[in-house]
Amino acid sequence: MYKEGRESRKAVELARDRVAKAIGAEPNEIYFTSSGTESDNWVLRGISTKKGKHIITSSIEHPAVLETCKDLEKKGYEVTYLPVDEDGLVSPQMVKDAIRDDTILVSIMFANNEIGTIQPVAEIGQICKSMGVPFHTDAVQAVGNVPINVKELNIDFLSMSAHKFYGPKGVGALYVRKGLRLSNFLTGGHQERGRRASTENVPGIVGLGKAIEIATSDIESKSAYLRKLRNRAIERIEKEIPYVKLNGHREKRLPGHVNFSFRYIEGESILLMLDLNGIAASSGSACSSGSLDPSHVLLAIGLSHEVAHGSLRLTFGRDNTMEEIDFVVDKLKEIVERLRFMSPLYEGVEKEV
Amino acid sequence: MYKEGRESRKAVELARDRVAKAIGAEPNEIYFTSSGTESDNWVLRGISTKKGKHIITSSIEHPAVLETCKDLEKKGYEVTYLPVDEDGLVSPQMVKDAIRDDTILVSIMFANNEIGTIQPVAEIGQICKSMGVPFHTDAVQAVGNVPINVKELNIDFLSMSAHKFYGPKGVGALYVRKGLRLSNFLTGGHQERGRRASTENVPGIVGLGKAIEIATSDIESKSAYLRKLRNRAIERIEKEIPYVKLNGHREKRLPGHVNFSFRYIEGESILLMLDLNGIAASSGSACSSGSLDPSHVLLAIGLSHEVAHGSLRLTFGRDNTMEEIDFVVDKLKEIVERLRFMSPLYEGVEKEV
Amino acid sequence: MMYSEKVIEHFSNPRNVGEIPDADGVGEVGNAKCGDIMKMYLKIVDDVIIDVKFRTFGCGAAVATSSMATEMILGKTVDEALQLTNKAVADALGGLPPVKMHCSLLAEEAVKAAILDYKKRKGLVIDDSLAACEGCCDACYHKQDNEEEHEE
Amino acid sequence: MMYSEKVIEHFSNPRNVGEIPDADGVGEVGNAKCGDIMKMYLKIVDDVIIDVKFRTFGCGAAVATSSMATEMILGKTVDEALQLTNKAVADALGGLPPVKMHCSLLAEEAVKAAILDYKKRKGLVIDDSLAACEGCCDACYHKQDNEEEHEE
Ligand SMILES: Cc1ncc(COP(=O)(O)O)c(C=O)c1O
Ligand SMILES: Cc1ncc(COP(=O)(O)O)c(C=O)c1O
Ligand code: FES
Ligand code: FES
Repeated sequence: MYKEGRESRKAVELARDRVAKAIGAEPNEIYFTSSGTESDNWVLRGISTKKGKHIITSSIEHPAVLETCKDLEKKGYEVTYLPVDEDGLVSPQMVKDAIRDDTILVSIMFANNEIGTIQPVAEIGQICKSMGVPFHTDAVQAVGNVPINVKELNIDFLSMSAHKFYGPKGVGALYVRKGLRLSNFLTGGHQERGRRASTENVPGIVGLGKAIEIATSDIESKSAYLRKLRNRAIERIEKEIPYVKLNGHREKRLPGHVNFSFRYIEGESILLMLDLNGIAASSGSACSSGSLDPSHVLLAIGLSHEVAHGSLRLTFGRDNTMEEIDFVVDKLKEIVERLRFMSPLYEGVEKEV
Repeated sequence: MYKEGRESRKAVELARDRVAKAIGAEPNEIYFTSSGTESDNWVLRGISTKKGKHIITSSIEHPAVLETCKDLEKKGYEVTYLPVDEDGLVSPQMVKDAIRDDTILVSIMFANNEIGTIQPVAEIGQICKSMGVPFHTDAVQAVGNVPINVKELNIDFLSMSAHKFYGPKGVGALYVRKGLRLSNFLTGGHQERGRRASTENVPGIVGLGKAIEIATSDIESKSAYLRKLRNRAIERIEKEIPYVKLNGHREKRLPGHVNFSFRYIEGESILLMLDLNGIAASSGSACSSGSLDPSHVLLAIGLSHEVAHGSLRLTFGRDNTMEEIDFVVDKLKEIVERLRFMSPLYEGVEKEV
Repeated sequence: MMYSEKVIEHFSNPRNVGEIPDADGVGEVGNAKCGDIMKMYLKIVDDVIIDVKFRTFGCGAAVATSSMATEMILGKTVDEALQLTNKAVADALGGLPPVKMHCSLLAEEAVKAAILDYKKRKGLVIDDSLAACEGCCDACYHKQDNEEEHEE
Repeated sequence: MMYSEKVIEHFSNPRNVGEIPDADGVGEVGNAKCGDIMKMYLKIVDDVIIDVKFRTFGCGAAVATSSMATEMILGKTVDEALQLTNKAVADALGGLPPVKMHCSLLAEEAVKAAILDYKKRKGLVIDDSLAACEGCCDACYHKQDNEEEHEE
């Protein structure tokens, strides 16, 4: 056990070093968790409550943050849900205005999972720092896609999830700036320097460490490549398919991420047709499988229910080629046409044209 | 995504069926978690609080239960920690006497991780049922080692952890009897039928399912074999090494589990020496690595600090042979002698002899 | 989401898509807000459904149940068609995931709405049970078979 | 627990184990309740430590630091031996895990206690700094370098 334990420990600490390096933190500021959701829960539920019980977040957070805030409201917390503009951007000024004496946390996601919009994290971090309020960012979608330096960006807590940067499922991490105190979320044994109980998921942690190293090592060139694919997809879809709307900010968005609304048709049908053509995409909220409600994010950026239902998210990875993008767009064109022919909503439009 | 998702879902549901079958439950009573610790936290923190805030547990629970109870006490809960006798047994009568009108949960572990004692779960289950109090058992050590049927034993919640039955680390499960309500612990997306958020750890869950199937399929013959190894180890150690004490109940104990106190010497030294001889064992609380305090379990069964420090746990698995047991005992004899020669506490004893 | 082969097959090759310009009965149920609309056209001669077409805005299950429902009522009398239950449609498709059962309800409602329209036009007696789903019924809130809380 | 090779080596083959029946100074520190006791025997001629033996009840680090401490003071004068710090012992062992630093403190204390005993026997002047650890000091509570809560 000792020898084996020693090797496991070394492997875990190497992974910790890699995570720290990837986001500009110190190894002792990194804690391993079982998921992005746990990291988010830990911060929101663990933040010390001496100053009060007011939390600021946005209306487009992932359910891991949003549902936890709803739960905290039932437990006597007060939560301000900041609106976003039609591109999905949170306004730093609004964050500033929302901060009160009893505000204990600002939690604004780094990049949105559905519409891809990247928030003005640096500005928000600066505001929080100058006003003495801890700043948490759910960076589950951002890590490995966007360069991140927690010190430069004044981030106090940062959540990540391995499977979003090609690591294994069921393992995540939380960055906690040195000196900041969170009460424990999973209580029990003394793992993770007494901060998180449970036998360590050693293979998961090792996988996370290796994955983050790979994902962040060539991030600039990878991003540039993904942006090229993305822009091509956007350009062709907007030119070749009528009645579409790009969701999320046109430039301030994840490099390999596209989200479109296709009027008159429904997202799941598009998805299923793409799937039958061997193309993986997602509609609605991909992380919260099981829920079929129209996405709160799409509604928050001002889409009607009807249009929100007809939305589709495509994400590209480093292994995708330009030819594949073209193939997807070609198929998409056919599918949209076919589904529109089937749609009673399109009947009128069809005739007008 | 759809096709892949479909296959993942099937694999997860197969694992759920296997877990259910292994403990005599229905598949829709099984929820996957990230660890035994999470399962324990979920029950203790999630139990509905309409009746009151009183919880009954024992003084020898794993920290995942004990520390969580301590935390709940800070939050206004009242917890009764039942003592155990010198064999580590909880008295069902004491459980009965401790139940009050505002008792919302009885949480007594199935088998203890340190001393191996198996609790009178059936009696406690019967009492809880007749008095209308939900009964949770931390069965992390028991699953795969002892036959368990949750219906026959009147268990309402049961925690397990895959790595304890040769499954992967970082995945666990919780059985929740149909009709019983727990509030969510990890909030966010709608995974696990809306009860536990986080992208499912599909490989972990698949591993857990396969492991529990294997571990419970031949449980009777496996147990009989492990008991043979265990009894041999106990017999030889008691006969050949002076000043030893078997900890935990002699018969009501995990089949492959031995715990001895060796007077005048310290546990970690024994452990390290065994390790240098290629033998894995553990001293103190194995699950809560990082803690060096003398085990609360050994103190609870009445050992002095000094004796508790000199304790060693050996666990055998289905792959161990009788020859290996003999090898371990032979080495142990040498090691104990050597460390006693080094010990200032033994000086007097040595001379007396 | 686990769709049966049959659902996938009807979704990929839906039968009877389109409209009947001179239909004898047209029914539309659901609404776009809910993410499901079904429109059903019937051609009826001597109380027998001799042609049927549909258009659906909705998920894979909505398309498949529309398609299956049209197949199941084609050639039937109006009264036979009224016997069509959502369960029968779902069964014919080899079952539907629990969260998708409301889509089969929509298909049943669409058939009823089209027949209601036909009966109205003909001045026939209208049974109470024919009051079709007009707006957004509870099914839209996707209640699952457990106590899961609803995400706003 | 990550022990250095040097710690393992001293633990496996501890130097100077045993007792000196006619010792000139004997020191014992720690207590069994804490899980660590160190007993140190010194043979001193002309203020020079010419023999040293120890017995230790304790963890691997306790054994290794005892062993290393005896090596480091053998042949030294009493005053030189008093300069021995726990840090020097730990460094000589290639470092110790943070939770084990208190064990090296125990070794420093044991040396001091034995020298105190020697000085007392000889009627020499006793420095304040020589008041050795007698019972259970804070170090026993295994405070780690973070705010970790203590498990009762
Ligand atoms: C009895 C008992 N309960 C709970 C746990 C915690 O399980 P995990 O380490 O999977 O969180 C353990 C240790 O593994 C245990 O032995
Ligand atoms: C932005 C965001 N936050 C949190 C999560 C939750 O992560 P996990 O599924 O690892 O719990 C996700 C989805 O994976 C996400 O996209
Ligand atoms: S309108 Fe959606 S199911 Fe009735
Ligand atoms: S007696 Fe334990 S360190 Fe002082």
